[in-house]
Formats: sequence, C-alpha cells, structure tokens
Amino acid sequence: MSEERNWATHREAKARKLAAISSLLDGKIAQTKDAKTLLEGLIAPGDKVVLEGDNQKQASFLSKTLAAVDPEKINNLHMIMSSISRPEHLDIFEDGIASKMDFSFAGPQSTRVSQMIADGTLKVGDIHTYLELYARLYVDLIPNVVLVAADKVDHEGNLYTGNNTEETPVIVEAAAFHDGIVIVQANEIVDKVPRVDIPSDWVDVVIPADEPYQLEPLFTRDPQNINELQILMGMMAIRGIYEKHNVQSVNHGVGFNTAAIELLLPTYGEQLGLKGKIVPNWEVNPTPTLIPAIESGWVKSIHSFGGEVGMEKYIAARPDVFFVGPDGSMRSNRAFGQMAGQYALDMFVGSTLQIDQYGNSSTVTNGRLSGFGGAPNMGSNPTGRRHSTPAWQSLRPDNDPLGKGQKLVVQMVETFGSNKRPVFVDSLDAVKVREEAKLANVPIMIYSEDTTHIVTEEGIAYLYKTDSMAERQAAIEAIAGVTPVGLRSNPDTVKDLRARGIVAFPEDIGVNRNQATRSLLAAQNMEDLVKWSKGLYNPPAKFRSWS
Amino acid sequence: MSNSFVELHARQRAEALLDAGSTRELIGPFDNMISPHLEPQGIVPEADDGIVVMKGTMAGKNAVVIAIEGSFQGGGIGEVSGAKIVAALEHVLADNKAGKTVYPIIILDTGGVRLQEANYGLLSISEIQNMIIALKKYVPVIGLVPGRVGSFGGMSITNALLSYVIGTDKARIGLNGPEVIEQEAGVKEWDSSDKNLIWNTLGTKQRQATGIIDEVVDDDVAAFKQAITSAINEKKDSQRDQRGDFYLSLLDQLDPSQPLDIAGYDKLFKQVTVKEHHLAPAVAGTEAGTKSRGRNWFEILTGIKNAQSEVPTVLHAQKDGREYIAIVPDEHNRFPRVQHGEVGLQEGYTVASVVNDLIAADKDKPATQKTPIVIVVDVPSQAYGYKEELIGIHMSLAAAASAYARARQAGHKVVAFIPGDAVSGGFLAQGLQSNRLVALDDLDITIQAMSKASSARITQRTIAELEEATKHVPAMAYDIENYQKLGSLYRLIEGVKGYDHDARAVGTVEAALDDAFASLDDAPTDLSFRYTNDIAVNGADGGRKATNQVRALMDQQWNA
Amino acid sequence: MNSLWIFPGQGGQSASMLQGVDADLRTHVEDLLGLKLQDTDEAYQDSVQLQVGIELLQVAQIDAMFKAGLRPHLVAGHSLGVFAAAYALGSLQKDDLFRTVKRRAELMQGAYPSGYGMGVIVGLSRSEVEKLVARVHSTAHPVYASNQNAEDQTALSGELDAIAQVVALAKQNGAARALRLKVPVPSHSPLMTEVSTQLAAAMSAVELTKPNGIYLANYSGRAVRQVAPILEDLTANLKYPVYFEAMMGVARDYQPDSIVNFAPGQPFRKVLAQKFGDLHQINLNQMSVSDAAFLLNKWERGSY
Amino acid sequence: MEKLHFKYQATQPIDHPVHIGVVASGDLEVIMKPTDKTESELNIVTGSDGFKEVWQNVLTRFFARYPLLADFEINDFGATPGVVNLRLTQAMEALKDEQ
Repeated sequence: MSEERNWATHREAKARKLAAISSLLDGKIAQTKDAKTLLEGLIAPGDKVVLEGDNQKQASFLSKTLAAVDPEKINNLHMIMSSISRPEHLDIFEDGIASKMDFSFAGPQSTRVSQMIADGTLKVGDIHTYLELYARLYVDLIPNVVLVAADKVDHEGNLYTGNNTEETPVIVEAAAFHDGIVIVQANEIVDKVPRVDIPSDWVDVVIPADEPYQLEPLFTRDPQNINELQILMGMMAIRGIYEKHNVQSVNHGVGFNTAAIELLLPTYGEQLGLKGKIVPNWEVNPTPTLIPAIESGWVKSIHSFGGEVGMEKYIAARPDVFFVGPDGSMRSNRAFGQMAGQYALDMFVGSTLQIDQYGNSSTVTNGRLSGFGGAPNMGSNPTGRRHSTPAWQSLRPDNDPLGKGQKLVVQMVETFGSNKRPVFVDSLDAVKVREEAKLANVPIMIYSEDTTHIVTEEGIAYLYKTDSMAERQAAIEAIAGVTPVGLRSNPDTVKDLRARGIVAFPEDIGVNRNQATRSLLAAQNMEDLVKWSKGLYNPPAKFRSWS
Repeated sequence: MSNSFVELHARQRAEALLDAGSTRELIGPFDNMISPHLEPQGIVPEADDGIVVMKGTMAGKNAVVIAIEGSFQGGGIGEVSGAKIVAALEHVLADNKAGKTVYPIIILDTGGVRLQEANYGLLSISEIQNMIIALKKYVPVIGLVPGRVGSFGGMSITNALLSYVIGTDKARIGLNGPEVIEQEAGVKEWDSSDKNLIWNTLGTKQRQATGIIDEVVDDDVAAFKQAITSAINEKKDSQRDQRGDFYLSLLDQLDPSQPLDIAGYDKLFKQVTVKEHHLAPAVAGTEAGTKSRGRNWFEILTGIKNAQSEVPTVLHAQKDGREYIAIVPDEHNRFPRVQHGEVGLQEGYTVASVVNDLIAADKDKPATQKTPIVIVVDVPSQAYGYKEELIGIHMSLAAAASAYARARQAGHKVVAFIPGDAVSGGFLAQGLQSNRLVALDDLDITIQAMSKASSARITQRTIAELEEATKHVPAMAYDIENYQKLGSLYRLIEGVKGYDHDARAVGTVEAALDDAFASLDDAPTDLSFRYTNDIAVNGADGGRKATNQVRALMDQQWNA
Repeated sequence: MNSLWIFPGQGGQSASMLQGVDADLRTHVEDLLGLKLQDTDEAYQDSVQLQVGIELLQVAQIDAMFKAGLRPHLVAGHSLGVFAAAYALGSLQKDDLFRTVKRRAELMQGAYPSGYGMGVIVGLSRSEVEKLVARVHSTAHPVYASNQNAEDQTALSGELDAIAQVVALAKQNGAARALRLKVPVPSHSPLMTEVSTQLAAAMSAVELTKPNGIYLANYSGRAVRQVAPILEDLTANLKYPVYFEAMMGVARDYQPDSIVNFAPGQPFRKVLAQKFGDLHQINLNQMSVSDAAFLLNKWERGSY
Repeated sequence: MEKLHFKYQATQPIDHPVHIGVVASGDLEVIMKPTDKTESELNIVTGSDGFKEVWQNVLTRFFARYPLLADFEINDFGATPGVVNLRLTQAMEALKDEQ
C-alpha cells in the first residue's frame, strides 16, 4: 500500500489562508480598511470565485475591492456570477484579475460583455439559466471563495439578509460545506440580528462595507408609461388565455405588458366576473403594480425571488399574502423561486425583443449579449412534471392516450418595438451573436417547442394547437403584423386558422378594441399605487409621479 | 375605483361632462377646418386643430364645453383653434344677452401660444380674454385644469380671468414654463430639471393655498361634474383679476433682493395688510429716466420732461383729454427682472389700478365722453423670474388686460401705440386689449410670442431652422411689417422710428392717433376690427382668412 | 460625480464662438502656432482656423470646468473631439494638442483638393448601407460606409459621384433621409490612410500619460484605460469609422449619472436620448460653465 | 413630414363618418367618410419620412381583413405600425357599434 492519501487538502488550504490573516480579524469581523488585504490573502490565482451579483442586490463593496487588488497577486480567476451588473465586474477581466466567466444575465453590461468576448478579453464558460448555474455550484463549479452581501451581521457572524435574501443561501451553502471561504460584506454590524438567514458557522469573514450594497428597483413599472396597445393585449390575454384555460398560478416577467394585466384584473377582470376564479397564486417579485389586485382580493399568495425597493412596509403588513418571517420582514429566495416557477406554475407570461418565424425568442440583439434572466426556467415545459391542474390538462392533446398536459408559456409582444424595428424576424440576431462570440449554443431564451401562445396587438396565436411546423408558422404570421414574417401571411389561411381556433382576433374572443384605454387601468400612475396601498408603498425617488 | 378625467382626451372630456345623448360637436373633425399654417412648416395638423367645441346639457342646463387637446402640439393656441374658441364664446354671449342662459366651460390643457403660429396665437388669446370678460357679466365662466400640460403662457392669463377654476393635483399653472425661465434668466434663477421645485411651486396644492386656483378635486369625472354644478348654482366668482390692492400691498412688504422660498411666501401671503393703491400721474423730473422708446414717446405725447412716477416703471398722465399709459425700464428697479422694461408683478397690477381708477371716475359719463386711452407699447416681454412665478405673475398681467378690456367694453376708446417692442405676455397685458393697434414702421421693433432662443428650445429647432420658418409664415416673423400682413394693425406709420422726437415725427404720430380715435366713433367696442379689415379679409399673405372661415362655419352650425 | 464628457467635432462652429475663451489661453495658442484666429464664418472655411478654433473652445471649457472642481469619469470625442477628450483625462498635454491639431488640419486640407467628401443616410441599418455601398464602390470610384452616429444613421465617405449614387440608392430603398454633407474631405475612411501615417509621424515625439478616467475610442467603439489605444485613436481615427453609437452603448454600461456636452453645437441629441433616456445633461453651447457647475453640484448632492 | 396617397379595392361601404384618435406623439387620427366611389381612397399626412412601404403593408393587411369602402384621412405623428392598426380597427369597430 502506498502512502495514505490526504483527504482534506481543501480544508487545510483554507485553514492556512485564514490563519495568515487572523491578525486582521476580531472573531470573524474585519475592518473595512483591510478589505483589499483580506481578499489578496484569501483568494489565490485561478480560484473559482462566486461574486454575488444578483438580479437586484449587488455585493458592490466587495466587487469594488476585488477590482482594486494587485493583479500580480490575484489573476486568472474563474468568476461565477448570476448577473453581470456593474462596470467593475468586467474591469477585473481587463486587468487580468479574472479570465473566465460563467454567468446567467448581463443586461446592464451587455454591450461591453459582447465586445470583450469578441476581443478575447473574457472567456465564457457558458451562459446559463439561473437554476443551472446554482446547480453547477454543487457539481463541477464548486467555488473556492464566495463574496456575498448581508444587511445586518451580529458579532458572532450570523447574517440577516432580509427582503433581499435572493441568492445568498444557495451561494453560501456551496462553499460552506466544501471548504470554500465565505466572505460577507455587511451594511451594518449589530448586537442582535432580527432573524438568522444564514448561520454564523457557515461564514468565515465579515467586512463592514463603506456604504450599503447596491439595490436596484428592477421590478417597478410606472403605470404612467403603459400604452393602449399593451392594454389591448392585456385584455386579450385575460379573456383568451387566463379565463379560457382557467389559470390558477402564474409568473409574470418584468415589463409593461404584464404590468398592464396586473392593473386590468381589478377592472376588466372584475367586469368579466373572473374574480376568485383565476390566478390566486403567484411566484413573482413584489411588483408594485400588483397592489391593486392584492387589495381588491384577487391574490391569495405570492412567493418572491427577491424584494423590491419601497415595498418593504407593504409586504410586512400583508403576511397572509407574502412570505414574511417571524421578525416581520419578508424573506425571498431566488433558487426556490426558480424551482417553483419551473415546476409548480400553470403559466409563464413574458416578453422578448425578437421572435423568429418558428416561434423561438431571444433578448440577445446585435452588439448586446444580455444573457437570460429567469425566463428560460419558467418559460419552459418541465417534462419531469407529474401533477395535474386544469390549466395544464387543458393543453393535453386529444389524440394521444399517453399524452399529458403542458405548462402555458405565453409571449406578449408588439409587432414592432419602440425603435420601429420588427420584433418578428426570419432569423434571430442571436444566431449571428453565437458566431461572433463562438458560443456552443444559440442564446435562445424560450424555444418554439415550449411556447404555447403568442399575443400581439393583432391577436393570439394558440401555438399548442398547431400540428405541424408549417401550421405553427402560419399562425405566427397571422398575428405578426407587417413584419417580414407577418407579410407572408395569406388571408385565406388566416380565415381557416381563426375558424379552427388556432388564431383569435379581438373580435373573436369578445374583446372590444375601443375599450382599450388608459382609463381602464386600476392605477394610472405611482401616486395611485401609493393610494391603493393605503400609504404603505413608498416609491423610490426616481419613480416619484410627476404626471 | 375612480373614473379618471385626466386620462381622457379633449373630445372624451367634453362628452364626459355633458349629459349623454345631448351632445353636438361644432366644427368637428369632419368639417375639414384644419390649420393652414402647420403643413408648410412640416408639421402634421389635426382635423379639429386641437379644439373641441361641444354643445349639450349638463344636469339639464344648456352648456357649451370648449376643450383644448393637450397632447396635440402641447395644446398650443393657433389661428384656427383660437378662432373656434372665440366664435363659440361669442355665440354663448349672444345667447345669454338674448336671455337664453348657456353656461360656458373651458377645459384648459395648454402651453399657451402655439409657437408655430406665434402672432396669430397671441391675437387669438387676447380675443378669447375679451370674450370671457364680456361673458362674466351674464354667467360664470368655469375653467377646468385637469392636468397633463396644465395651463401656461398666455392661456394662464386667460385662466386668471375665469370666474372659477377647478383642477386636480396632476395640474400645474404658471405664466412662463421653467424651461423658458432657465433660457431667459439662467439656471440659477430656475433649474428646469428640478421637478420637485417645479411641482412644489406650480402644482395645484401650492396654487390653491395662495389663491391661484379655486378648487382641487380628485381625478374623477363625477367629482368634476359636481364641482362645476355647484359653481354654477352658487354663481361662484373669485374675481382674480380684481386683487390688485392685495398683491400691491404684498409686494410692498416683500424684499425682492432676498431669496424667497415657498414657505417664506406662504407666510408672507398670510400676513398681508391690504392697503388701497392709486398711482398719481407722472410729473416732470430733473434727471432723465432709463432711456427707452416707450419713455421717449410718453414724454413727447404728454409733454412731461424726464417723467417720473411713484412706481418708477409705470408712467401715466392725461394730455388734451387723453390718458397715456406706459410701462418703462428702470435700470435700478428693486425688482431685478423688470429693469429692461419687462412687465412684472408690480407693473401689471399698477396699470390695472390706473385704468380701474379711470373707469370709476368716468363711470357715470356717457360713452362718448369717456376718457380715451393711449397705451404706449414698449414691452420686451413679461418678467422671467422664480419669485414672479411663485407669486403668480399671470394674475398681474390678467389684471391689466382685464382693466383695459373693461374700459373698452364700457365705452372708452383704447388705442395702442407701438413705438417699441411688443412681445408675449407683456403685449397681452399692455396693448392687445385695445381696439386699434397703431405701430411705427420701424424694423427695430420686435413683435412676437417668445424670444428666438426660447422658441427654438421649446420647439426643438435650431435658431437657423426657426429663422427659416419665419420666412414662409408671416405669423412666425419678428418684425412689424410681417405683422401688418396679418391685418391686425389699424395703421403702420411710415417714416418715423422709435427714438425720433423731431417735430415732423411728432406731428405724424399725433395725426395717426387722432385718426385712430376718429375711426372709433360709433365703432364696436370689441376687437372685431382686427379680422374684418381689408388686409385681414383679403390679404395675399393670409391675413385672418382662416379666422373668418371658422367664424362663418360657427355661425352656420351654432343653431343648426 | 460620475460624468460622461462629450466633445463634438466639426459642424457646430459659428462666428464669435471664441468670445468667451480665456484671453491668455487664446494668446498662448496663437503664439505657439504662429496663427491669428479670426473667429469668423469666412475664416472657418479654412481647415486650420476651424480645427484649432474648435479645440481651443473645448480646451477653454475643460479648463474652466477643472477650475470649478469638476472632472470627467468617462470621455468621448467625436473625430476632432478626440484631442480634447484625451486632454480632459490628462493624457495629452495642451501644447502637444494644439500643435497636433494644426498639423492634422494642414494634412487634411491638402489631401483631397476636390471631388471628395461625405454624406449621410438616416433610416437604414449599417448592414443595409454597406450592401448599397458595395454595389457602387470601385477602386476608381471609392465610397465607404463610415461613421455610425446612431443605430439608423450611417455616414458615407468617398468620391462625390459615388456618394451621390449611394444616396440615390438609399432613397429608393426606404431611407428616411439621405444627403451629401458639406464636408470637403472623405474623412474616416481608408482614403485617409496616408494622412494618418503622416499624422502618426508628426506625433511620434508626443508623450501620452495614463489617463485618469475611461476613454471611449472612436476607431473601435471600446472603452480603454491605456495609453496605446488612445494614441492609436488620436493618430489613426481618420482612416477608421467613428463608432459613436457603440461608444455610447459602452458608456451606458458604465452607468454615468450625468452627461456634459461640450460646444460647439449639440449634434448628438437623438442618440443620447436613445441610449440614456432622461439622464441629466448639460449643454455647454447653451449654458455657462458656472451654471453647469451649479447644476452638477446640485445633482451630486441629490437635492432635486 | 410626408404626404402619402393610396387606393384600395373594398366591398363594405360605410354609411356615416367616424373619427378616432389624436395627433399626439406616437399616435394618429383616422377619419373615415362615406364615399360614392368604388374604391377606398386614403390621404395620409405623416410626420415620419421614409415609411411609405410600411404604410402600404399596414393598409394592405387591413383591407384584406376589413374591406371598408370609404374616404380615409389620416394624420400621423410617428405612430408604430401597431398603433396605426389599432386606430384603423378601432374606427372599424366604432362603425359596427353604432350600427
């Protein structure tokens, strides 16, 4: 027998590193000024590092500190980030501190991401959906170091992450139980945390931040900016999809189309007598445009991926609806939210920048590699699903004895974007971007096969009813307006598709276009939302309503 | 949930107020009465030119709703839109005079003059104001400012003349838009990017607290209807154009060299001790006042050398039975924003006091013996300043316009003599309520609705593009000769310039004034001369042809 | 303050634009270059008067901004404006700037005495314009798609006849506007390769220092923080298109909190509105530096 | 600004005029009036130049689905094709509702 293998190399390496910097710690608590020295001591060249860049919450103090380290000491890191949101997330690649990236979403940095991939400055591991990225943290992307953000930390190192818990648990767990190093930036060190979201023995180092972590109100849509096309599409969706399929649980993507639906439920939905019959259960961020529907009794439960700035008090006062801890503040969790969104929902409704002639959609456009948000998980049909609901069953094909239901995946788009560019195109920009960025796959957000409905201002295409790709294309053409795709539509085919219920125009489902006015919205501006919330909602300054 | 009034467009707003089934639109979108001035400038017109005139009943009472469409060209008033309002109000007046009570309701959603039809807009607005003042003797003229654009520019002056004004918290009221003040007086005077400051200053909450708007209701159709009904039933009239003594007293107690914020103003507003204000005639002085064309001609025509007055910027005096009134610059004035002759808070109210005193003095005289008035016009603009807007300069200008209009309607002959600039709100207050405009043919005179720099900024054109437009559209031009092509002048006096004072020049001007007054013997006391003279009716460059078409069409449709 | 400073090139000049320029600076530049600046419309027909005049105006405004305690985080010059941009980051020194700009103007003036220039097409994508250009371009009649000023706004550089042909084709193919510009040089195209080479030679003695901020390069549309790409941009941008649209896309990723548009003119209103929405902007052709400082400080405090 | 003129074969005459919309930014107004002619005539004033082909496509699609015989006047302030289609179909619905 050869020499006994050492089975704890990770643990020993971690212990050595921590020992080397132990003089800078008081228990687990460090001082702000030592942040750079700490990172230089705890991160090694080539390490896999998770930097918490969530959808809303950013570990901005740690990301700035990482961008300031000496590239001679730390280089060639392999970054794993669900969201590339801040300039320094990419600066570290320019300076050689990092070289490879696995990520999900890059919306706020999409131009630079595409340039840096093209220039070879940034090597992409892969572009993931959220759940995939979290899953790989436990399989082949196990992190050496994770850098996360907390609101409050006590002297023991227990973390309170509160409303914006988001991804912190799933990231920390991957490191804490595989001898990775967990470094936390704290807005505040307190004697006692309101509740423990992450226990202290999962945490190695806590650094008080120079300023609170960045938090963006990403899911706030000012009703002032909802237009009549969006209202018309919302009316069609409510009648032709929510009501028709008896939808009980839903996720709404972020956008004005879905905000319109939320604000139409208490008015148009009420007129149709749908209250109490549809969408009581939601997996969605606490978007302020849901307030009127909640207040008028449409909503039974909401679980959220993250918090939303300004909604804290309102959420705390509605514990029957939201997930609120015993301390009285909300707890969010993106990993569980994505899981629920993929498996437990009847329907996903979202929007996109381009849809091709077959029905594939993508938000990646020329020069902007934005990646994916939560849409691919929620906007896909989980073939592992076994439980049945009326909406799911309603999509079951009649002619297959082993057939099963399907999740409703709805794309709502105006046929032309605000820049007057067509949304329906023969070929997605994403195809070209794949070539330029040398990606393995075309970055498609939602595949045609998963897309069951497309709603435009012209009508609804019930794609799940089509029985061939040619028919699917014809249904898309019928509602694609005067885009290159729509122009191929044949009037006789359209008549046939309408007769067979594969395409519906507003008049076919009893929607009156002249009713589509802004007066039909339950709230027309932010002020109205505040009134609906009985003063509990406190909009961020940039959303102050100026009419 | 409430039924939003603000979200509605003009036509829907009119329909929402009137009883279902009772409505009839006049000069509507099918009548093809579009502005002839927009397409030549590359601007898409609207079939109703942004004005909806709708007859009907409100809770059974006869009513006419005049609604301005704020989302078409910012609710700006041009020739056709202005003429629609004037013609409608004229019929309302005639009906009421004939004993048929009709209630006019005006929905304001407007930036004021439509800058692409600048001088037409200014003329129209003065004619609208004339009608409102005449109508108030018979019925309350109710104004609504629901919000989106709000009520600005020349139409804020109109707003101040209305009997009773109702709005929501989505509305703002002010004379000069913050962007214009920033352009004219600098960003330190008013930062137009500062939305908080804008809303806190011009929003209806503040405006209601300081008497600029009468009532603020929820954004709800029913709330508006109810407020209108009670205003009509109770014949509410806030007489906003008659508050000169209050505001002149307030200004006496204000130190314009110190900053004034909202809280400070609110405090001052509550503490005012009201004193009567009467301005004594100007007297000869030893030192020359700040030089201006207006002062030059005031001194010539009244024979008062180095005229001085207790209010240094307002000169008035009688000579040979005529009252002369001038607003002049005062380089050391305690209000910095009027030092170049602009019409400010004090000027408007003071002119109003002078004219009101004259109306009162001549109250019992027969019309033929009422003192004729000469308005000496040399106003480069209204005053652009933060304090001016906070206090409500539009009401001061309204007070002056109202006084001149009431004097004229009472029988005073009013002639405006224009030796200097005649611009924007200043001109609406000091000149445009006369029934004869007489001007020097002097190309140094600027006559317009807004300075080039501001107009370019607001209409998002370069100054070069703006100047190009002025070549094709006389109403866009800045000179008096193009102005004459509109038919608005009674006489353009050739061969005399603003600073002339020789005997020949004086004789020519005096003869022209005599002639203008003579023409007013037995003439109507309204402003109809401007669109009924030969140039207006037949002028090759447009005149007021569209105005006359609108008037004819309104006559045809009113009782159809 | 995380401010983006933008420096336009030629086009917005007007007589008397140098009136507010610091007199000492103007004298210094005139002495340095042995050149009397006329500041009249006629003089601005001359390339040297024009280019030196514009850069003098921009440098004077930069100095005044510095004096008011204001610095950029990001800079973007357009064509000639790159020199002021490099100066604003402390990378290029003042005297080097003016000597180089004068040389640049002389070289450009002599390059194409007649028959060449630029055009612009609005309403077609770059790839659509490139297809039309390919149909017309030949060695004898060269024309190139050059500057990308907005997503749907592509410039043309080349021989005038060839430009006219592309303009005509563009109109037939749905362009909202297509026209020749009053520019007598086929700038930002391979036709300027020789001029670039000479300019690079003229700049060989100039030392740049590391910029204290982020520089958006014309020729690549990239954000850079190193000397080499800045030098490349200063010497060679004449032979490459200005990828201004891409520069602004990158600038947006840096999340600036305000934009300062330097004089003369205000040519980027549309693309800035597309990229930045209602982000705070200063236009120094309409506003004094003192007013600009007032606003920037107020925005910094967040008291609005 | 650009003026456009189109004619379309149509089969469903209208019996009274209808008006929809406002010339607001990104919006348009549509007027339809009864006609004695055998084809629909459209006079369009649009603030956005270079979109003749797009207009033709929008109208062709509209008339294929709703062949209304009328005189059309359209004043457009830069509406997207979707908004144009919405106003045209709203006018069509308004005619139906009133009948």
